[in-house]
Amino acid sequence: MIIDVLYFAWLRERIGVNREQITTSAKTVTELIEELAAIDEGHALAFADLKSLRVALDQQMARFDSSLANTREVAFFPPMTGG
Amino acid sequence: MIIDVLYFAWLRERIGVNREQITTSAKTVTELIEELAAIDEGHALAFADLKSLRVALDQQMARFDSSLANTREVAFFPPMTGG
Amino acid sequence: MRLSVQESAFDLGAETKAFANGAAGAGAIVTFTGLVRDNSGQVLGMEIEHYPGMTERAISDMMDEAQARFALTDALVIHRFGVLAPAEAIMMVATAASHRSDAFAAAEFLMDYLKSRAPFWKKELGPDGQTWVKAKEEDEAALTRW
Amino acid sequence: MRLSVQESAFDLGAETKAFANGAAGAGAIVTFTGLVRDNSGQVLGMEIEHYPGMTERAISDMMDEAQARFALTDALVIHRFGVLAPAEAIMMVATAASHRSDAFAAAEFLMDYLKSRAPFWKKELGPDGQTWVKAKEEDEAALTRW
Repeated sequence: MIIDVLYFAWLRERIGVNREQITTSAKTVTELIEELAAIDEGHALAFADLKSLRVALDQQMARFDSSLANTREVAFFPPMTGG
Repeated sequence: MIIDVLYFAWLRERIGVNREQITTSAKTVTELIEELAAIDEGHALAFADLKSLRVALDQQMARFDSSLANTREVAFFPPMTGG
Repeated sequence: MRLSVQESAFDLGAETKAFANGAAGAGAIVTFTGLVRDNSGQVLGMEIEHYPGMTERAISDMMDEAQARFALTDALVIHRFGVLAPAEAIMMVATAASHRSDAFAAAEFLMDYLKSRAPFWKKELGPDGQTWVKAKEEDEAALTRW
Repeated sequence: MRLSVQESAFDLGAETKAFANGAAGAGAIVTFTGLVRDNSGQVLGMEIEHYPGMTERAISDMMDEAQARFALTDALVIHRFGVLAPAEAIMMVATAASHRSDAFAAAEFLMDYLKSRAPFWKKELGPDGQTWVKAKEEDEAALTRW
């Protein structure tokens, strides 16, 4: 399955791109994170502290144990600071 | 002692004037109300229900048992409805 | 801090903009505006009576109290008297603070006190005559939270 | 109800006035405006990143929720992204209702959710570099009151 992975804020800066296409057989967000963290040092650093990480699946907030079935777009970012 | 007595809203309408000068020896607001209520039917009606009456002495909110010593201006009115 | 008790209409947009422009350093601005409700033609207008002198004194005291309780950098109160048409602005409050919780709390505090402790009396002008607006128990009760 | 996520500046006065003019029948209007704080030259500006698409979707959901919970007659949210100078308006919320308690509660509800659930990330541009603004625990905690 091919998934668009998006990064925002300091995750984007650590990884160096704001978007990448990943071919994966990960079933959950946690499995996808394990694959992404293995790509290179920037990815490893970005995914080092999961407590300060949030995830959205197809633009809806999700959890690390959420299933990736039928997901086309996964976004990772730090806690939001809008308003 | 001479006191300016002011009336607002429906008290003013019942009494027919917005201000009158009263010569009185009343020591408290309650004593003054007794004198005012005896003036005529309009005054009696205006002071019939003390629960819906508020009083200010020299433009500061006061109570019916407040002393009138050194007071120059007494105002009677219904509960406020500003904002 | 600015207070204006006035008969003339005010421009909500211009007042809000001027207040924000003057609030340098603040991070949060809250405004409240009270309008004459337009209940599908049942209200032809509103007449507001006030107690000149005491009105200014009472509202100034409220503004001082709001500034003491909350970390306000600025505050504004405009309140009209006289005859108003439906949908016209009766009054506005604006508060500026570093943080939103102070700006919100101060605006609500000022509104609760203006409702029940500023010497204004509203009369609704309807198709069947004029009616003095009754004070609401919930407005008096709202003061107990401060 | 209107939502705008935009890069360009907005005119707080004009937006507030237009919102009030469109709020026929309402008795109470509350606005909140968030400004870039100007801490005596320590902040040179702010850069706001967002997640196009999800931002609009998340805020629309919040506005629907606010309208369902409170008796709103209208609501407006404007939120900027991109580079902002000190004292510029970052965003505004406006709510209209018959009664002030609903207008205040809905504005605070929307602000609490915008702070922690709308995909925006702020970076402060200071004299010594750029710093991502940290989410505050109190902002996350504020959501528990709704």
